[in-house]
Amino acid sequence: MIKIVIAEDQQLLLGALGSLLNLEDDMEVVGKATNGEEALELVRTLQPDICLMDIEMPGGSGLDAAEQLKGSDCKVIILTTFARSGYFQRALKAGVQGYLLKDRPSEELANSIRNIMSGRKIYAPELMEDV
Amino acid sequence: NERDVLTEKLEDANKRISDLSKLEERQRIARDLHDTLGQKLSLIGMKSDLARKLVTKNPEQAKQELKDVGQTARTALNEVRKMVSSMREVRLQDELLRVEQLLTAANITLIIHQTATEHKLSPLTENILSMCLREAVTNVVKHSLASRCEVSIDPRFKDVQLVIRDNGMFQKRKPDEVLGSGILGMKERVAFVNGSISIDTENGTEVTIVVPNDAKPKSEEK
Amino acid sequence: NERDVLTEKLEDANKRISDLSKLEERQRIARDLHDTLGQKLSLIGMKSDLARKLVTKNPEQAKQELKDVGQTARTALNEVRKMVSSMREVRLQDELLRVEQLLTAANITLIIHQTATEHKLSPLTENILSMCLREAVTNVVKHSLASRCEVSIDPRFKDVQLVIRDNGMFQKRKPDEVLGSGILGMKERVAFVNGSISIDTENGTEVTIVVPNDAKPKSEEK
Ligand SMILES: Nc1ncnc2c1ncn2[C@@H]1O[C@H](COP(=O)(O)OP(=O)(O)OP(=O)(O)O)[C@@H](O)[C@H]1O
Ligand SMILES: Nc1ncnc2c1ncn2[C@@H]1O[C@H](COP(=O)(O)OP(=O)(O)OP(=O)(O)O)[C@@H](O)[C@H]1O
Ligand SMILES: [K+]
Ligand SMILES: [Mg+2]
Ligand SMILES: [Mg+2]
Ligand SMILES: [Mg+2]
Repeated sequence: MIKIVIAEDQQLLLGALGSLLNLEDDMEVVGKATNGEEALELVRTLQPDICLMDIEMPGGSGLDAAEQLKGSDCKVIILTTFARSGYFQRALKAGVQGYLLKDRPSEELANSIRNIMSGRKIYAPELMEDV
Repeated sequence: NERDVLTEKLEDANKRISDLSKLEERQRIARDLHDTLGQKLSLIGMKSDLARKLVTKNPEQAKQELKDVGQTARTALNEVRKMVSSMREVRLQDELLRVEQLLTAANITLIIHQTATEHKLSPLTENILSMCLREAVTNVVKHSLASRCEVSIDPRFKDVQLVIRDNGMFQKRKPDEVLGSGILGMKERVAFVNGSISIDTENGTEVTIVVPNDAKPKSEEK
Repeated sequence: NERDVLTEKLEDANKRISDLSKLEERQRIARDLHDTLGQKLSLIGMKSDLARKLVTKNPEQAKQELKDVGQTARTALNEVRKMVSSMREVRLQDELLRVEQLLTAANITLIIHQTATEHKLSPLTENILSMCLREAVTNVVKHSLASRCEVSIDPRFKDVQLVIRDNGMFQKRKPDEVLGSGILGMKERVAFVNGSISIDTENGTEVTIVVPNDAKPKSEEK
């Protein structure tokens, strides 16, 4: 079972994403946070395999949290909608394993999570143009 | 010769100003779009996936998710509408009201001839006509000593004609007087969209402007 | 006097060009937005309503409608993404205009050497070069005390060379001074696409950057 923590400030999106991943047989969403600080707390206490992280959240951005998690056992995947100046570079520096689009079909997201679990890194080309 | 060089330099400078201004505006709008629409469209994508998976497993829950999808789409559509309408600017009819107030205050009778029409003017056309209307009427108030001003707006098949006529006296400038910028500004704007402007100063002043209906800046022509 | 009047007129004209260009750009974007997004969002609203009604009556059909909804949302978002990224692409030529303004304001003469070329630079290349250009010129303005700055852009077969040279004096830092982030930032960005950067501080400062023409991040793993 892949244990997942999600951080996303938009409640509706957080709920939908959680339900979608829970529907996958090999995944379990063990915790949901609405900002980076909360996410760090949940990762510490729940020891998930994966933390899915939005970037812009009031009260601790996903990139800040990812930097804190650099080198930990929990793999970090950033989920975002648009490329924004400097974000991709920061994400790379923080050593995240995935930098993905929020709006890909859920099957694709689930597959990316499985691939990342097996050690790969996946970055969405749409998000890399901005430096 | 020197004059040509200067003219060319000026044109270059104008093109630069125009390009930079467009860039600035695009970036401002990009930021807006980013913030409002991105999240909603992602949400719609996710919720419709979720609803699809729930159709058999939990039909009631699926219906609930679908309500959210519909609601989100409608909110997003409203935002797009607001954004679009805030991008459209000065309306000719609003400007007509404004010049009416101006003329009333100056005790000049306004007569409006307007052909009823289904032709919708492009926003840029409306903007340019509004600006010209305001300038021409300001001139009537400032210089003509007229008692009456006629404005006629005639949208035809491919272009719109705007005429501003007064029953006063055109004031010739003395050779040493500096030029005003009003008429020049009208000329520039009208030329910007490949329109034409003529001024008849025989009996009072009559300004006739013709602008394409779907005005496009010249530079877009390829 | 007459010169002042002319200067003021020129400023007026510039402002008008800028306003009209912005307006025109806004209106173009508004039309795009309306056409592409408006329609798709209405479709999503309708299809999600339909799917909700089909959940019990015809679950298979409901699933199909939901596929369409998801697909439509993603297409719309891609369109927004394209629109946004075409809006925020930092073009090297635009950045050149900006640094020109910067140097003019600082009373430093700018000399541009540019090889005409058909090579189209990738957006990433343009972005990185623009950022470096801006930082290097900012340093010239802030630290060099130069009277002249030369920028040369030379797109070659496989890479582009950008040189920023000034005729001032490189300012060595005292050992206890904190390091600036500008040069570091340039190095990082250039390294990111496997380019090279060197700084010669012999006579004034000369920054030479070489970046591959079709820059790709080296860390791309798939
Ligand atoms: N309706 C009019 N009746 C009489 N004279 C006019 C009329 N319109 C323009 N003129 C004459 O033409 C001149 C040029 O007009 P223009 O609008 O270019 O400049 P202005 O009105 O003097 O200054 P500005 O518009 O820059 O405030 C005016 O100064 C005036 O002498
Ligand atoms: N063109 C130049 N002429 C003279 N000195 C320069 C020039 N470019 C850089 N320097 C020197 O190198 C130092 C480091 O530059 P750098 O851009 O990294 O930092 P900064 O400009 O001081 O700060 P920041 O980049 O964060 O704005 C500068 O502080 C300055 O002393
Ligand atoms: K599960
Ligand atoms: Mg967010
Ligand atoms: Mg005037
Ligand atoms: Mg600097």
